[in-house]
Amino acid sequence: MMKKELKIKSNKTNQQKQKRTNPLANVFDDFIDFCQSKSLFMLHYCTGCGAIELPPAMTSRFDMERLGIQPMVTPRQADILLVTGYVSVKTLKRVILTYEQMQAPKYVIGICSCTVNGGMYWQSYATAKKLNEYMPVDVYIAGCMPRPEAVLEGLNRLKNNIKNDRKEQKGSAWKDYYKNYDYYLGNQQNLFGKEWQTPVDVIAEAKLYGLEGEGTYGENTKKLKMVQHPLLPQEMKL
Amino acid sequence: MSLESLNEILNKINTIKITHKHKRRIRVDVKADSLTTLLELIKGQASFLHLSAITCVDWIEDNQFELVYHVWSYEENCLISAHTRIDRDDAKFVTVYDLYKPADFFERDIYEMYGVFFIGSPRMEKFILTEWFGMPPMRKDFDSEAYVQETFNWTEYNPDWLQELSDQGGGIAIKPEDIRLSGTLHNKATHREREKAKKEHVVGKGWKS
Amino acid sequence: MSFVEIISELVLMPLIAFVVGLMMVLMMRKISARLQRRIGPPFFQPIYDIVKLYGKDTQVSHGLIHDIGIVMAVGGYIGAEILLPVPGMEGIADKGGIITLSYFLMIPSLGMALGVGQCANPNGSIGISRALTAMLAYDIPFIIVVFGAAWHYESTSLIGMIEYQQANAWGIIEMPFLAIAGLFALQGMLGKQPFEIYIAPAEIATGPMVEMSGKYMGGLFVMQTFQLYTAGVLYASLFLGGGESWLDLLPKAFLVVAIPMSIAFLFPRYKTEDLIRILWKWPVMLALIGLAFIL
Amino acid sequence: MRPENYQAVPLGDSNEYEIFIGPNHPGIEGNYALKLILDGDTVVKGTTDAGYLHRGFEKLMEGRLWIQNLAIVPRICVPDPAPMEVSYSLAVEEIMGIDAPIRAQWIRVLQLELSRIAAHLFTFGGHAATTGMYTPMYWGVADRDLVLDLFEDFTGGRVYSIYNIPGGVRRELPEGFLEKLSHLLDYLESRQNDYDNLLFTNQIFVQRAKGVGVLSKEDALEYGVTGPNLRACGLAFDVRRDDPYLIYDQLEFDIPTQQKGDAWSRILVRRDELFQSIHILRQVIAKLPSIKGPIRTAIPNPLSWNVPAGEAYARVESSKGELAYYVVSDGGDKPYRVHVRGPSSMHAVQTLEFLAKGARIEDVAQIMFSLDACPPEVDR
Amino acid sequence: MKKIDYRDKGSILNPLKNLQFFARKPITEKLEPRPASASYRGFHINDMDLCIGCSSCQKICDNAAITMVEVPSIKEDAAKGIRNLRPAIDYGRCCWCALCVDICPTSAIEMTREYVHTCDGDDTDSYFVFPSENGIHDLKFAKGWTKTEDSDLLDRIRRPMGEMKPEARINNFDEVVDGFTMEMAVEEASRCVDCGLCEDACPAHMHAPNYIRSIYEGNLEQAVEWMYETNPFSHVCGRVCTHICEDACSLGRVDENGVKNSQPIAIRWLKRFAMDNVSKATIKHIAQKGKTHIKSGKSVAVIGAGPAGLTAAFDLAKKGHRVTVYEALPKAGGMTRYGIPNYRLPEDRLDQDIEVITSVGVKINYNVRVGTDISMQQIHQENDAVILAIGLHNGRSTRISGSDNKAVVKAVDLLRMIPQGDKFIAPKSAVVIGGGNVAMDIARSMARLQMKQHNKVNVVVSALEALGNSFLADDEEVSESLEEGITILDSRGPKQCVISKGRLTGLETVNVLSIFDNKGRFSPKYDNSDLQYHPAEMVIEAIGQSADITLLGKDLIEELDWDRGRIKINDNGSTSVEWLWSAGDMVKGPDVINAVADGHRVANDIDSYLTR
Repeated sequence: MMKKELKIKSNKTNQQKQKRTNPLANVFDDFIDFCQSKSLFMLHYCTGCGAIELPPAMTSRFDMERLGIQPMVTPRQADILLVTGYVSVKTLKRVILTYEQMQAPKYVIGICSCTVNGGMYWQSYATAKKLNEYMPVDVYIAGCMPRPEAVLEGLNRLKNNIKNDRKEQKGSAWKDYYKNYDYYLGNQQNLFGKEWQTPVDVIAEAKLYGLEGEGTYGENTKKLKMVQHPLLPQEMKL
Repeated sequence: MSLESLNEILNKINTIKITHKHKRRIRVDVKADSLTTLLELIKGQASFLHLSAITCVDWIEDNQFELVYHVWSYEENCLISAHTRIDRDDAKFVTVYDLYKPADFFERDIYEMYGVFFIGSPRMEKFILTEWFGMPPMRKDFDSEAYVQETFNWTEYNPDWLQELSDQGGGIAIKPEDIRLSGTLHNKATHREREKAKKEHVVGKGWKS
Repeated sequence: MSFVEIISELVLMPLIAFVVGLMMVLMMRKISARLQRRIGPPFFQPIYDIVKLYGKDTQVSHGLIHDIGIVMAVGGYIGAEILLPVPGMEGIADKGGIITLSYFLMIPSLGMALGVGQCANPNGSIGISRALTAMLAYDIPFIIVVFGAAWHYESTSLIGMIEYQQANAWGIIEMPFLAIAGLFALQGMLGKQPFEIYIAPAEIATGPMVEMSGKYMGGLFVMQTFQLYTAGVLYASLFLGGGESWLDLLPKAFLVVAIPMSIAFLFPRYKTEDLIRILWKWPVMLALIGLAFIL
Repeated sequence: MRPENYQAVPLGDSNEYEIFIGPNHPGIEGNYALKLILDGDTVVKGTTDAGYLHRGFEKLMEGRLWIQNLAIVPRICVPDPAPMEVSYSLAVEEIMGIDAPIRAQWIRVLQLELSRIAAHLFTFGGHAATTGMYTPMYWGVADRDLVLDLFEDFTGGRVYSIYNIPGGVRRELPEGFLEKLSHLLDYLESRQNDYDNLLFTNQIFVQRAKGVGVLSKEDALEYGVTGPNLRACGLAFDVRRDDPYLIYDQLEFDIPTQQKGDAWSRILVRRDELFQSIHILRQVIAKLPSIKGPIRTAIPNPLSWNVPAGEAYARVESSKGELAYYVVSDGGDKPYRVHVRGPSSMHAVQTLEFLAKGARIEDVAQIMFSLDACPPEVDR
Repeated sequence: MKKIDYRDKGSILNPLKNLQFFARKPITEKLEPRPASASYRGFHINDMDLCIGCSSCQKICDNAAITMVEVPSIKEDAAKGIRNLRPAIDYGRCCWCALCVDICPTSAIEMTREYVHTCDGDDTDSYFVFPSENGIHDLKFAKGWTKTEDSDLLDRIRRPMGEMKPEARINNFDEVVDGFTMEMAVEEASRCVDCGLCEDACPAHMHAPNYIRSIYEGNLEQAVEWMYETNPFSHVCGRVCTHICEDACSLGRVDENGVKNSQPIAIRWLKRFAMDNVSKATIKHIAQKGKTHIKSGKSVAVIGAGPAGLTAAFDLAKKGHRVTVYEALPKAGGMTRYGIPNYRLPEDRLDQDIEVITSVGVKINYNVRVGTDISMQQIHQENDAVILAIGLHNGRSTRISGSDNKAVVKAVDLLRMIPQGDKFIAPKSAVVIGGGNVAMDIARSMARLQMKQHNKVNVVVSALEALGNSFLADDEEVSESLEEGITILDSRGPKQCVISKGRLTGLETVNVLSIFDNKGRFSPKYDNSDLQYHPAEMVIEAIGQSADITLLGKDLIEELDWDRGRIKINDNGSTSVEWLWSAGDMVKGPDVINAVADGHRVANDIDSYLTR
């Protein structure tokens, strides 16, 4: 694989959400934010050991549904991507695919030590060390692995962040992925090779939703253009 | 079957070395070319039906791979570990898949992790390390920690308390990687070592970064 | 009835159905929670879910047919709602009758089939083929039950049936076999265990819903509320004498929906062929016996 | 370079099509993948795709001190970590030629059996969920959590105990622990009726589990199947009895077996085993207070602890089957080689592929869960 | 347990029995995090006062999660073994295995029952924690996993050192301790946590962790090699060193809450073991390592062949300078030979050290007394630099009445006489004034001679200090003295020597009230009412020594700067006179290892002066 290069992320801070002029629209936006914070569908990708503490958090003893959070099985429907522990390089590719397939607003929660600085497996050749190099992370939960209560606390923090999104500009890290796509793509390319591409055209999405930033384009996305070829829709055979 | 008759069967192989470690563990050392015969013998005549595992050990100093076949008999309640050594440069061996089906998994694993090719094994292809293109990682000459240092970045923390300490003239003195990656437990905390490191820092060798 | 009244009823009836349906979704989730020894979601959870899904910032469509499919799925039920008489509101029930309603109830499945087909996800395709198979399975007893009821009440209009029951006795007393067969069909129609074959996360990763997201998923959630409402009210109208007032109808409808829900969380699902065998065997047999009694 | 499961591969003119189960799929235990080629509903060929959980454990262990490896070994199988610790410790003890004190051995048995109960409760739920019944999962995981509470009490960690150390265990049991354990066992026994009603005598579940993933005794032996899966095929083999370690030869317990080798047999064997574990724990509760003495034999200061050159193959019966650690020491302060023989490495690859072939798509997940495959044991 | 048969078809109604759960209460816990169990492994706390910065936690951490951070506000104290390093924990690596807790020699680092920490994605800094007494969020959670006697990973108890029985040793000067066997030495060495506090504490900064590690690995030659990097007097130091290192050893910490009994590593005995078990030839070979073959052409004179002088000579000779040592006495070694009795340091071991030193090219001129046989000026003219390392060979007097009697002698003078043969006739009874190691040495030597010559021990030691922590002599010295039949009277000050008819008959002592005044100066207060009389034929004063500076000559004495009776030197050992350096006991007080350290220091300075 490639030698590591230090990528620099441009304008890291999120831009303030545009206040709309229509007061009713503001109320409406707030209402949607409120509902978003109250209803979260969770995709728990069992990337590592931390997954073992999620069943308790979801089931009777700690009952996550009290917080309006329930598991979903496909990325399309999920709001939260729970990355539960170490991410091997092979898994990381799938995690990125999954993340890109999710519908914004989407949130990433990094559970366990491993997602922060390599954790237990800091010297392993097979695991990625920092999740936030490859995708923006909203909330981290410490522990190896965190107890279900800690997971619930983390989810609560995320809920508060979403609720106060407009005020404190937290909970919209997903925009960072569009705005700094070049940075994230560069890190991914470093690890997976220069020919790396994903089925989701992130740049087109950024354009469509008006989320382009200075860091959307750059040298890494240029490389992408060279390898990317349009995807044909699949024919369905009955 | 008594121990004697088992010994008798084992002794049919020339140049065999038998060590009884305890009641249920027998270590057997054979030459590489007679290993398959041995396994055939103990499977056929002594009901050692269960291949518990195949282990590869990389004896890099001897320039050899050691293959260990752990075979268990449900009737004798006894485990034979058959050790054999093959050349490390020409790492090839015959499969035992036709005797033991689980060998498929173990041989594939060893092929990936050590690069030992098993002639005749049905699936000599990548399995676990499909996205790995370096040398077989379990070989002793592959240095995982060096690879990690070269490939990945660490999180650079800069919490408030650390800034405060740095302002006072303190700060990070010994990084854990310094100790771990030097390969020994050599002490970095002594005054002497720290003075040395500080001097290097002054010279600009990046003590803190 | 004035035109304005009709229009307002046409708007109001789906609206009420939606609100009641939300309550039924909540009830379903609370029932599951109780059986699973936990607390369950907060009161407004169903509405949060739907608003959230519609409020997603990015939406992925898989083409025009995909959009139309979802519109059909929801539209089919909205159509059904206005054919379903409720206390104080008849909508166009007297113009449609139960035969039309039965057809309307098939539209959502077909709509979903259209929409999912466009997604080109094999899981979705398997799911939808299962869903259509299931529809085939539960429709036989359902049609026999509807036919029997219509025969018994000598009317194809739901209004007529309700009036008949309020005048005489409830359908469940007069034709118990058909009512039981109807419950079976109801379980199948709601797609609840043991007849939940087309969602099946562990097998085909939620089947038809696999590519649905954002507002499309929201559409399906809305559809579910209508589905529960329709099932409850339809069954109540057929066998439990409908309702003179909402206070009369709603408990019945909730009770009807609660039965399959309580059962659902205690059973695994059948395999597809078992499902067809079971649904074509017991409910059909019961329905035919019931039919024999009333004929 | 594109990831593999990105676009379905067209398969010519046949009616076969490819479907991916995993790596993120509710029908897969953990992070593991199956590629299925289907003809209609029937699996023509199933190929496993492992490595999503690969961390290079064995490599990592070669780079850590003997004692540091204690923290890493339980992570090889997350749902049932205790046998890993014990097995590693046993292997190191064998090389060093020492034995843990008797009291420590009893405590280890206690830990192992508790872990087995927790793992089986977890499996019941998972198995039931593949057939669309989620309530057992909610119950099972909640009841498992009560076992974890006990783990927390005496080992200080809920899931990863890191409680064993070559030469014994790290801590004495806290006061009143055995009473707590006794209460828990009472509770679990009282729940038996509920579980039976819900799951084990549930007609539809029985119907779905019977005849699924049939593994004959011969096939089982050929594919190296062990543990409950082997016992479900009619061979009463249990490492605890036939290759006894710790003080298992002083305990009295049955080895439940079934004959048919299908998913139903396997879950029945697990159910019976759970109650056997309760039976063993009752014996431990009765015996442990009378066994006094140390809980650790001294090992050298862990920072300069060189284990003499040698090798050992330590086998332990985990909830999944035969677990073995092959440890080689060259006399240094780190292991020269550690090989982990996880039971699931046999179950989750060849056996699963063998059973998936010809199975129906709706049974694939059930087959995997009924084998109780644990992917990290494959990937390591 | 109810058996379920394979053929059991089950019932469709059985599951419905579970509808009873509508009537049962949910088992869901409250939303607030539950309190964790009493031994839970949660976030760390670290007691800053107990922590000594030994960094054992960092070494045992399998995840490289612990960074040692320098805290300037904490005062370093090498002699007490306290560093200003404290662990900071990276929760992006930690796995809460509590190995750091179990290895901590002082039980400073512990775990709490706190387990919830979440942070926003851009706040990963909060994962790098500097644990204090209050925990990660300052919430003061109860302690969770702490060290117990079971979980302690350290081997706290020293391997016992065999020694001769008092009866066997009392009538001869054979060495008292047996020394380690290989097995014991390896076991003792295995206890080391390699913290290096000893290395910091040692004045010569001997690489103790390294040679202990080498001994543990069985590589004694390697160990000796490590020793000779810093100390050419390893035989001597292996026996009579004041082992400041052992006082600093992180394993020696005792704490009433945590570890009750803990003994430092026997670093001195390990050194002795390694030296004794490596052949002389090998040692010589090792000592040659690092010697340059280029002659510098400069020459250095060393006055006094004691540890300081010879160490400096050894270093300078290895650096290619020509070194001449002038020794007034017939043998080299200085105080180590003429001040330390044979039962502690056999002469042959000392000879061996000196042989090694001379083998690198140090020339020693014996029986040359500077000032009488050769003048200071002459030495100065012949050499580029001069080192003055004459030690402290003049005993101090108590100056109490009667102390001018000829039966009142100084300990140093006696000690010098004893090894020079049996000419010395021991008095039947003796009183020693003083409580230091020299007092013990002379008392025990005297006891041996008495036993040999009179078959009866009658020695009384009268010390100012009370027995216990403040007592000057080592504990083992005291206990061994007592075993040998010596009477130690503590807290007694000398009043007067009782002289009758010009003959000494005994000593009167009084009780001591206090030794130091409130400013910490030496100013003993006595209770004259509590008077005791000890009959004795001889009174030995062992209250301190001073240097004999007459050899310097008047001019030089005036030219030099002085500091409270000692030559004033700077940090590098150089005096105010450019060509003169001074080292060893005469400037630093009596201590072998300090002298060695001084020797190195001076040699370094001279080398840089000469090669400037």
